[in-house]
Amino acid sequence: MAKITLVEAVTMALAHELEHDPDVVILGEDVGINGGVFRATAGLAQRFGEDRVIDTPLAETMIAGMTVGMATQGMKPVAEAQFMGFIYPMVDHVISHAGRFRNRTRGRMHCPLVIRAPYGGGIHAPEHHSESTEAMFAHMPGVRVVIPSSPSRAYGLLLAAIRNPDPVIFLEPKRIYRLHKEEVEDDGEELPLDMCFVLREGKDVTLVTWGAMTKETLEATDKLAEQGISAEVIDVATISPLDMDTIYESVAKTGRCVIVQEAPKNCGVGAEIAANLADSQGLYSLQAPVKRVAGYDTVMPLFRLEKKYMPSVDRIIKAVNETLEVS
Amino acid sequence: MAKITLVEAVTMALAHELEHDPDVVILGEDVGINGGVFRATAGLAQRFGEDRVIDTPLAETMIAGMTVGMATQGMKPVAEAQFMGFIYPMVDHVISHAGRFRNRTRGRMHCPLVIRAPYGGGIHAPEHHSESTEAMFAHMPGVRVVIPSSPSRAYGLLLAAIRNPDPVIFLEPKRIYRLHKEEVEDDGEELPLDMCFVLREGKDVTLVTWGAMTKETLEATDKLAEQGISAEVIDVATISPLDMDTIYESVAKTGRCVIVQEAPKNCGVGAEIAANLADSQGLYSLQAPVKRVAGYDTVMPLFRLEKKYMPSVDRIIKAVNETLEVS
Amino acid sequence: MTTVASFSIDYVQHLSPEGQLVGDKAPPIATDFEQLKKLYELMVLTRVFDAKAIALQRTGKLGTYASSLGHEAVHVGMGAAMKYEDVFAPMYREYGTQFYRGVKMSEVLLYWGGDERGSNFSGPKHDFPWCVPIATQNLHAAGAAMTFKLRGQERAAVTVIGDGGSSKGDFLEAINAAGAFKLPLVLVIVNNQWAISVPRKKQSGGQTLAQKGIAAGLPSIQVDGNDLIAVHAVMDEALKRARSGGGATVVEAITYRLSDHTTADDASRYRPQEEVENARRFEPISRLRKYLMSNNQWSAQQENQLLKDCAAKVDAAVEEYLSTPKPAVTDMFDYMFAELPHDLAEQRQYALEMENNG
Amino acid sequence: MTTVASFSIDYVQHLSPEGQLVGDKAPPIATDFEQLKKLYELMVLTRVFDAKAIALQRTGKLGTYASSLGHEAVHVGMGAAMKYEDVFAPMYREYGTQFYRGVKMSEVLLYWGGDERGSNFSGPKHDFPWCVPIATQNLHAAGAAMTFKLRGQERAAVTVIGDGGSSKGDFLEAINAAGAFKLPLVLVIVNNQWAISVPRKKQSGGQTLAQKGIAAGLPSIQVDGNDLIAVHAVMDEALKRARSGGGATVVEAITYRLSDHTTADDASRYRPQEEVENARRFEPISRLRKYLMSNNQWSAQQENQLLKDCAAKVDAAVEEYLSTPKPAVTDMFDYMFAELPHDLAEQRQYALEMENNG
Ligand SMILES: Cc1ncc(C[n+]2csc(CCOP(=O)(O)OP(=O)(O)O)c2C)c(N)n1
Ligand SMILES: Cc1ncc(C[n+]2csc(CCOP(=O)(O)OP(=O)(O)O)c2C)c(N)n1
Ligand SMILES: [Mg+2]
Ligand SMILES: [Mg+2]
Repeated sequence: MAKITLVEAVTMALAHELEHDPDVVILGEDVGINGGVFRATAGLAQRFGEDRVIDTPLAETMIAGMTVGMATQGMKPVAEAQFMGFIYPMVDHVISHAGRFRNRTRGRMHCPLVIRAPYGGGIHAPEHHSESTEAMFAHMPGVRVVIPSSPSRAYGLLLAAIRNPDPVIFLEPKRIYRLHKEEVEDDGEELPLDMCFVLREGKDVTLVTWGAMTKETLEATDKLAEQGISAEVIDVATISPLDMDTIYESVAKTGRCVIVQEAPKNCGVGAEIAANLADSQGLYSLQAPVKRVAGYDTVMPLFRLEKKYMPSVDRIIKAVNETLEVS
Repeated sequence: MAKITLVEAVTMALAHELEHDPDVVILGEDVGINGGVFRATAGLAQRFGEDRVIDTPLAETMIAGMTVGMATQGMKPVAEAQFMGFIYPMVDHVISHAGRFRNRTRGRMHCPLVIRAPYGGGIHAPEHHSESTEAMFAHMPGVRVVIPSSPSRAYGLLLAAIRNPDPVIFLEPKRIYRLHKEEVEDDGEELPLDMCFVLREGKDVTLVTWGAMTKETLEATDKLAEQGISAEVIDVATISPLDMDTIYESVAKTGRCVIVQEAPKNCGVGAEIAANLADSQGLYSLQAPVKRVAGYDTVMPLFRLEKKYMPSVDRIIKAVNETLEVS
Repeated sequence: MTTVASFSIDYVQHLSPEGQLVGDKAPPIATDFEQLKKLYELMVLTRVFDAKAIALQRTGKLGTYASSLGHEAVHVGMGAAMKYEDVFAPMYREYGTQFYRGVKMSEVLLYWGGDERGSNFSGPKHDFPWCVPIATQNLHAAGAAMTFKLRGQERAAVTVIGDGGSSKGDFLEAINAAGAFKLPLVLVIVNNQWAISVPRKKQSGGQTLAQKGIAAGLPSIQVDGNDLIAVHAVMDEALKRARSGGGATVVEAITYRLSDHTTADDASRYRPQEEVENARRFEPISRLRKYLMSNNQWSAQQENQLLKDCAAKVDAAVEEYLSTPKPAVTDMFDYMFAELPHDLAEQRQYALEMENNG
Repeated sequence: MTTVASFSIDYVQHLSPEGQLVGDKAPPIATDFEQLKKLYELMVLTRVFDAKAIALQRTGKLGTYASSLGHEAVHVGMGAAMKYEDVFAPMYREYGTQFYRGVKMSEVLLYWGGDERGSNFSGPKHDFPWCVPIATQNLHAAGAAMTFKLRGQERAAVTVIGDGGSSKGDFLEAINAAGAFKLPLVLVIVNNQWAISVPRKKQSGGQTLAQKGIAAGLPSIQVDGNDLIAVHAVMDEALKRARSGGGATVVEAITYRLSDHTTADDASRYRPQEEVENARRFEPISRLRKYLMSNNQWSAQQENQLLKDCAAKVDAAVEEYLSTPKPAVTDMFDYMFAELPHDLAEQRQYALEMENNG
């Protein structure tokens, strides 16, 4: 069993489903012979043919709309938005249709589709190539939002996303596409779409995060451990619907919570988590304010400043220390 | 001074700016001779000419993109999305451009534009005519989101929105377009874009809301008063940037907070408010969990069920009672 | 300077406004009187239904309703040219097509009566429901057509757009996709001259709307949309081409919206009554009736009987609509996902409690 | 069946790939050798700059960079036909146009070097900066053109789109707006045959991309995009028409992307080297040089001197770029709004603290 990267795990999951389900097709810009600008679909057109892995005209609304149309007719299309910054022309079809067909027709039609997009910053890319707007999609009824943060989770969650009979926005943290390798077996085993993953157990503070920020969060955890602070790390992974139970349980134990998100703070997913903690099931556990370490409410800067924008290990540790100062 | 409705106040503000600023133009579908499907631009094309009040082809992306283009060239365009449900094709231009031109060009260009849209449910309208997705826009850096809830606030806030040198999404709660009349003087006085309005003073609980839900919230307040419960009511009005100070101050006094929003709960604006209350400036004031009374995380149903969907006076009172049970 | 490509747009009419066959090559349907009478009856039923729906709205028994008055030929003609296994992706007023395909009148009423069950209709299960966000349906149809193509099925998708909607990117991208992928798709622009209050000339600087298809290299044609025979003929040809691998067609059907945009609209605000009166002279039903009568295929007596039958059918449909039991509050939740997520399950429980105690 | 509208697409070329004037009606610029030499020099400078930028990227001194190799005639030709007061709304590789309009090479480098200050450039303050979300710039240009029209100014907007981008709704809606509002706008499709890895034929089923303009009733024309004289002539005519109230034009300039898409791309994965080699035979710079030389307007010696001058200018620009002081962390906040809102003020303060202690 070879060790593979997160992006290779994506490719492996896509290949697995193309192999086992004739209704699965991939479509998007440059997904064919070129194998995607991040190589996520590398080799798939060659292996499965250009009728299964389809290069489309450059038109994201069209991709989204056709994907919805195909899904309602029984296909399981997996569309790619080349970068999350180019997903916005798809928003209308996601919120107005993908999330509504089942409800609107009282179950007559439904939308088993996936829209994949590399997301997040930190790779020195041009403007619009560093977006993290998962909250926008989490706010949409009828739509699941999933973000893997390791090769094995990418594989298992993407399988589940493709097989799920409802629409899934699958966001791939491109900054860690090739960060780590992991042994992942191509066994077709999916992971649940409604469960957080506890990456580290701890007792002093709960760190909640997802996507590429798991990297800084885990690094911060290591540093905190050196200071004798034991942090529990939760990878939310399934952003919507949100598994608050795992978070409640952890905070019941630690009494403290720091949420780490790359997206701008205002109305981000971190707000939903903190808001739940402020309600009945969380509040009585809290021994300290809930801190959010987030991107600033500014435009993600071009890359000379992007590091300054993104939550750093230092910023995480600072927030943890603030919650620990409270006794 | 005549008493006017909220929608008439919108018209009055538009007319005022058309009259006083030659750079102001209105554009959208049916805004011309027809005066808008809600009559918000009634009489303006007739009075100011079809070069100032422009009927466009039916293409929301085009409206948004041209509005951005006009704004960068020195105009002050006020675009209308006919309903908020049709604003999604505008999302790309709002997030990718309107909110970025000033920053992207280091101040060389900027976007003094307004996009108005009637929003919210409860008027027995067809599908997609009842959206409340203000959170989506509140999450966008560089963009202001403003929601009036009375004729005078509609007048003063819209004036401020049009004059503001940065982009403003101005959402009009159509359910209360004609609910109340108020004396509003056409004096050109604007209201601040970064301040909540305290609609009622109270001491037992803080009710935070905006838009049409001010109606149910105030009704609930009256009923609570009959039970001897004194609720403070805050109309957020400027959703982004959010004036938390007024809310902190109120909760410091009452110790309890219930947030009432029509939008789906998950990742709504209410989450941001509650999340702030869970952080340092709010947590120590809280004597009870922060409750959110919100739309369900479902598609807004067609109108036979829409009343069941929307936060009701009963639901608000129930939540208030829950926070009061905690001692 | 060399000319590298040339194009033209043709206009098809077979039946003059006076109900006379014009031109030289009448299509087979022009003499298939049994079929023509069937379609005529459906056009009339559609119109009777339409009047009733407006009346229901006026008396508070229906929500906002979009009338199909004046569009009966293009709607029924499209339906008649389609096969059951084809897919229809409408906008919101193509009742004539839908009735032909098996959607019940009571279902149309349920939909405009604010009940999702109307869209779980008796027409083909693969047909799309009404679509409110303008032009989005065109891309869904392109996706359906793509599905047929990938599966090697001999099926086509038909989708409709208005003169207004033909300005929108979704429609324009659908045309482009149809050409680029050679999709089995027919895109019908129902040009009824108005998009709510915005007249056709403000939508486009082109002489025709059909020429939008030229952009994508598609056969593109204009047809008299008040002429059932012409609509059927043009659709039949386009559909046969689509099903047999010949790719997509853009059809512009010229008609006129004789009603307000919807019951929420008041067209007298923005268009002169004379224009409407003039347009009425070209309307599709009397035209076809004249043709049938002049061929001794229809009589005043048959007409009377038909109107009575239609009224009875419509009344029965209204009765069925009005007696439909109320939807349950839990319906809001139960069709959101195949499996109800835990957070929604909680909200569902809460809604039930509020319902029972509230 | 009657024909109601006819259209055709013409192709303009004045300079053959061998550098010979072809056709009968050469435009004035064909004999304005002073201007031609100036434009030739700018084309060469652009190419020298381009090679240097790629080298900077390869050595880690620049971020991802989009090459303009092979596009010099269409870019410089557009620039030369424009007036200062016209507005330019580019995509991301039209350096030739921008240099003509006063943007500095160091500013281009700053932009691709990840610094917003590059977009606060020395070109016309009303020109749009680089635009990444494909085709959105076309609507901004339409808005600019609308502004000129409403203000009664004799100005035009020029905007660029690729063969790939010409499939996108924004572009198609911009064309439609241009026709519907009769905007002073020139929409230039730079068809370089590839959209990253997707070839032209997958984008559209149309024989030409120019015919997209027919959809909107616009004059639409194809031009040899490697022929500076033809590009200039076609743009000049379109711009004059636009400025004088004659409305918009769609121009398809046929060229070839001789480079990878950007420095992040490896075109050898998806296109045969022979195709590139073949396209090189049609490239614009040697063509114009041959023309100038055969008219005794240019010599090998001048060429040597020019290359030296260009290298020096580019080196100076690189020097200026590399010595630009770092941006401040507060820059992130200070240009978000005219007035910094309180929440951002707090975040700015925090960022400063992190900067100083971190
Ligand atoms: C995207 C979108 N924008 C706006 C609307 C509101 N609206 C409903 S119908 C309509 C006019 C449509 O005109 P046309 O396309 O000509 O079709 P018709 O109603 O005339 O059949 C408008 C603007 C909508 N439903 N969707
Ligand atoms: C809306 C959007 N989608 C995708 C991309 C990613 N992307 C950047 S350039 C490009 C191809 C553009 O091709 P074309 O329009 O032919 O222009 P060219 O680069 O060939 O000049 C793509 C897909 C983008 N920038 N914007
Ligand atoms: Mg119409
Ligand atoms: Mg290209």
